Amino acid sequence: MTSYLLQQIVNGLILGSMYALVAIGFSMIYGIVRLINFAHGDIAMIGAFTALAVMIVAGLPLPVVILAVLVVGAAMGLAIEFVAFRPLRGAPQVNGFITSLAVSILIQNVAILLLTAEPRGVAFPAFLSERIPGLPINIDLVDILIVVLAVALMLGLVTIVNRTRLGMAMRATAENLDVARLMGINVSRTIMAAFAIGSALAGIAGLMWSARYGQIDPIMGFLPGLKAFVAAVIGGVGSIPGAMLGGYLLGLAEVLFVGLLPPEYAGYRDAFVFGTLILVLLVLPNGLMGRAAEDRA
Amino acid sequence: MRTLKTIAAAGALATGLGAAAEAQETVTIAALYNLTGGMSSIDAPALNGALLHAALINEAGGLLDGTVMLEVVGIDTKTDQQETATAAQQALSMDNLVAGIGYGDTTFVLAAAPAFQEAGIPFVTSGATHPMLPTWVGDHMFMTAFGDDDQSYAIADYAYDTLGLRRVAVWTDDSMDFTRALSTFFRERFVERGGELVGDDFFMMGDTDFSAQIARLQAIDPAPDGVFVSAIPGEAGLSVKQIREAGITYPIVSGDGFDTELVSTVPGPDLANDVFFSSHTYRADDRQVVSDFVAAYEEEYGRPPENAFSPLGYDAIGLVAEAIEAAGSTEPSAIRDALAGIRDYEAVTGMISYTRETMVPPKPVAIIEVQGGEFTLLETWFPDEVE
Amino acid sequence: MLEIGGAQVWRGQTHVLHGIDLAVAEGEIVALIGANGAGKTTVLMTICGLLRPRQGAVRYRAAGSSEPVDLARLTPEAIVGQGIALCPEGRQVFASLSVRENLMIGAYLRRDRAAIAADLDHVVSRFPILGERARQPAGSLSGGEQMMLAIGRSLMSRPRLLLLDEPSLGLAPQIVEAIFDILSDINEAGTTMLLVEQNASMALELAHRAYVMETGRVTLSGRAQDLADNPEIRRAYLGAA
Amino acid sequence: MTGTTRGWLLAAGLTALGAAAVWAATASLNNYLLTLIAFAGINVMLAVSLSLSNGLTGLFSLGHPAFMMVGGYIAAILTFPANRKGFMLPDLPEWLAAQQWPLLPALLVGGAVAGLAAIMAGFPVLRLRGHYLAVATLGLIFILRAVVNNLDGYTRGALGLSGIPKLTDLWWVYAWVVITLFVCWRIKHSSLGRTMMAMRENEMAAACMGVPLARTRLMAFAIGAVFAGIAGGLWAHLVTNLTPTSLGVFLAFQLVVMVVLGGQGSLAGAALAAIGLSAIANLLRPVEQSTGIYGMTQIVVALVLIGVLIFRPQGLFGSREPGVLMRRPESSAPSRTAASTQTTHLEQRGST
Repeated sequence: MTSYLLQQIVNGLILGSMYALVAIGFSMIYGIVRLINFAHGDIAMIGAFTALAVMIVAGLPLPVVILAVLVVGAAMGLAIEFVAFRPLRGAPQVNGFITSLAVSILIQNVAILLLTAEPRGVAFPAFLSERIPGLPINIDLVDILIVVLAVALMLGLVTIVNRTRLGMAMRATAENLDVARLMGINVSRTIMAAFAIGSALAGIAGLMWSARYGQIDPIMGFLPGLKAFVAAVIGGVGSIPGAMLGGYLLGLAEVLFVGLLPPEYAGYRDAFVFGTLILVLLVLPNGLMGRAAEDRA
Repeated sequence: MRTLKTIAAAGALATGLGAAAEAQETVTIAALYNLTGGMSSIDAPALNGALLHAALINEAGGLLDGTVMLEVVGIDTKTDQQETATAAQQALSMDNLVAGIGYGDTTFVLAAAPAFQEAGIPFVTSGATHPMLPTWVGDHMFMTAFGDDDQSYAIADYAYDTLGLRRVAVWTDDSMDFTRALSTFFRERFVERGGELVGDDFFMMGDTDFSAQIARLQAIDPAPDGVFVSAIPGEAGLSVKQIREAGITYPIVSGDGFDTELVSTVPGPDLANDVFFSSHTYRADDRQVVSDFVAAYEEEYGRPPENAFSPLGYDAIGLVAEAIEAAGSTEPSAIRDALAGIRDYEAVTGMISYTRETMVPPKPVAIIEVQGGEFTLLETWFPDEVE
Repeated sequence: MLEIGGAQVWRGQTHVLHGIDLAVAEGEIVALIGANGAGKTTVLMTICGLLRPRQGAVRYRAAGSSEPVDLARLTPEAIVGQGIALCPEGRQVFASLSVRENLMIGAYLRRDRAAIAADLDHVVSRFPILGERARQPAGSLSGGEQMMLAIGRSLMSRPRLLLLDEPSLGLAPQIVEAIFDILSDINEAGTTMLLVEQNASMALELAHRAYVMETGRVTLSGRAQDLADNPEIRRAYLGAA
Repeated sequence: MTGTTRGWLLAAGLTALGAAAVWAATASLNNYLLTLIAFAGINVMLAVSLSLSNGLTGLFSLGHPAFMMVGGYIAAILTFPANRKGFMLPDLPEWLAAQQWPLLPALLVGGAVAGLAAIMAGFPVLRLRGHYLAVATLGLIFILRAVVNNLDGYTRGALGLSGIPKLTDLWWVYAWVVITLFVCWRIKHSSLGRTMMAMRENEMAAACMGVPLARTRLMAFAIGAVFAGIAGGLWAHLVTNLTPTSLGVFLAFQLVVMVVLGGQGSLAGAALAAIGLSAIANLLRPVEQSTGIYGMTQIVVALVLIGVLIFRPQGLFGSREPGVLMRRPESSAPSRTAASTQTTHLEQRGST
């Protein structure tokens, strides 16, 4: 039973790593422009297809794949910001929400047109699915890589945010955009940086998704995107550490609900997940690590 | 896709030119499918199959000695039932409509077919498999595929008799009617044969992570002989990959939801082993109609049929065409009667006859094995003779 | 050095400034006094580029250049680059950033590391408490300390023109005294100031010249001392009987 | 006094005009167009009722489909032929299984139960704000879906209720659209409506003026839910099939789009946006079918949406109603002020 529980926890952490990476982008972008970018999950999809193209079609090695996914993800984020969100600055918040939905629908349907809706198998190098020997539970190399890469990226992000000039500008902008401008901070560039970094992380999450599950399709980003949004909200939308925490908690909750509930109740999983979410929010109306809500949508 | 358009245009042109010589008409078949949204990976291949068949028929000179050309109008219902209801009415407002086809899922058929029934136009579902469909909708409802009971019985029999499985765990996609029905019929038959069910587990469509179910599967003591996974293509490859990665080696059995390349490509050839599923008799089948279909499909779309729904879409058009020929008329009521009278129509997915009272065609069921990523036809199962 | 001519400014749908004329010369402290809602803060926001006049010009002569620039055409961040810093009303320090980071962000546009370090030392020597609390989040400081931080932060950009919005607001009288002393020192060290204040007596004591605003218009201007002696001003703003 | 009379006359005139249009439509149009119009009408009901909470009160709810599901299932179970209920829905209690109601009472009960559900859910959930409320109401959809999916004996689970009698026609839809518009219009221009708008502009100020915040919020939420429930009932009896996934997240998004596109708090705007969106989508349908480029409709609608929001960020009508519909210049004044304050309030901390 302990190894069963341990296995569930490990599985939850792996799933949580991917949610966390996507959730961070939600929170970063929200923190600065007060925009929930629903197209964020679709960038994970684009990351996954980029991996497919670079690795399978072009046959390049894994580090190049990771780099390509980071670059393409960041570029997509910048493109979306430029085309859809920059013209909206100063408009009511809910407009940004709707625009991001429109962008999401746009990306998904263009992807279906170009790639067909049919899921594809993605064959990553076989050594990635090697089981780590000598453990009481089942962990593959790819699982370790996912968690390590996710944690490394998160540490990198925390360093950027806390230790660099850009990070300082981002935090200042998130806290008070007008005063940040009075300090000479180029807010547009800061916003672009948030989109680029957040989207690059989402792209990597998509890469991880395809490496772990081996199957991708044009609408694969929607549901994880929605869940990562939920994770960001649990953590306190706008808070980067909150998003990480929220991502891991949601990953764990999802796996543990399925793992610990009797199978007959498995169908109620989403109800449990969202029920818990509502309870958490009732106790902590601003999420686990969020500041008092300053805005209404 | 481009070639299809040209063929359709050529057909229309032929219609126009021939009109002077002899009475030639183009009849419309509305094809309702979810071409975007969550169900599109099931439905889009079916429309491809349907369009292909209509084009081939037109190319070969049409029906009723060249007097009738087919035009298939695909309608996207966006995995949305409001769109489905609207699309059904749009279809029924079309000129020269003789029949409707569509959908790989029962719930969408039930949102569209009643409108056809009411209007007196036959509706042939290409992929829905609920055995009660014709009973629920009425005498204008026809199925291309076998019923879920038949395919579940087939694989249950095979699992019990040939694979020798006695203790089986059942996984069910709890969010879909199709997968729930499949599991119900499997359990029923397997227990009836004397097998034992040692675990029931569930997941939801769109799930990608089966680690909890796998952990529970591994916790069953003593271990089962096999696991029945009732899933649609989206989850088929994922579940096989993860079950095998967890080191579980006993057979995985399933129904036609597993009839997709994903079962081989997602786990990869090293892990895609000992998977057995029941499906429509086309995969790994050497009948002439099958090889012709696969060749034509590859030529048209540049890839092999994505899953079993593409030959089913192809066959749905085949059924309507056969009925037009048999009726010698393009009157919807005559076509309906001819459809009901179809016996031994050699479809890509197996022989179709509407002999049962339920109007579910008693089709042969193929048992397919996947080893090393390769699909092999093991045997063909025939439903119990009724009537 | 700064000259505002005929500025008409709207905030949203509301017409706030009805043609303001105002000038600040190099080395001066100019006070802008008036009742709540007179439009004083709007003047500062217009100078900083956060609001744009619909009519009129905001001309500013940068160091060493003979041609004045029109600030109404520049972005707020570019205006900071011109050597103008605003110490906003209510202090508005970045509460989640540390005290040191708040100071450093004041020097955001500067690249001269050595000089920044020197200025940091200079600010800390002026406000020793900021040195002691360097690692604390700015939100944990008291109101007076936050005011010092806000002033220190705006000094870090080495402004030639420092705009101050209600530096005395909500602070204890002794602290206000201290802060005004420091402001006087800063001015003597060469920084020109435009000071918006409700505490008219303190402001007129510190400033060289002053403008009085009422409902979006300048109603009086002159030497600070003269205004302080003006009976009308005394009655309206200085609480004298 | 004259103003009021003129308003009533105008309303009556418009209603009669609409009825004439419906009569003309049913006499001349085919079923396809009638179905389209009926769905557009249901969407108008949904968008207008959602704008009570999302537009007027400033609550960001995504929960409308959940209440549609409640109303739809209740109404469908009530109208379902009693002779088929027994074996299709075996767990229904005897007394319920024997019922076979006409549409109107079934709709009303469905709407009432949806309203009750909203009150029950609203007590906890409405304490949340902004995106937190959005996520929580989104959760309601998933929770309800799971429940409906698993209560096979009452709902037929994932298979859904099929063969619901097709009782909804254009007249039913039209009548309910008129009722919805009338009620929401009256609410908007009543003291309750002003209270709602005051809350949206400045909650604290509203509280200081003695506005009962919690109750007003709950009212907006529950009244919206009643109409959502009725609309769900109409929907179910138009499609004749209702499954746990029929009404989902995507619909929730679409409805929010309509409210925003119409202008936050403009009932006529929400109604026109609902009609406009269905019109665009359905006009493109034949193009899509003849070119075979499926997905084009969604792409075009998405582009239009982005374009509208960029060039008309306040929506079609802002918070106002179109001038013709306002009784007098004086009476429109309060809502105009509301519109202007709203712009300032919602202005994002300015960045150009």
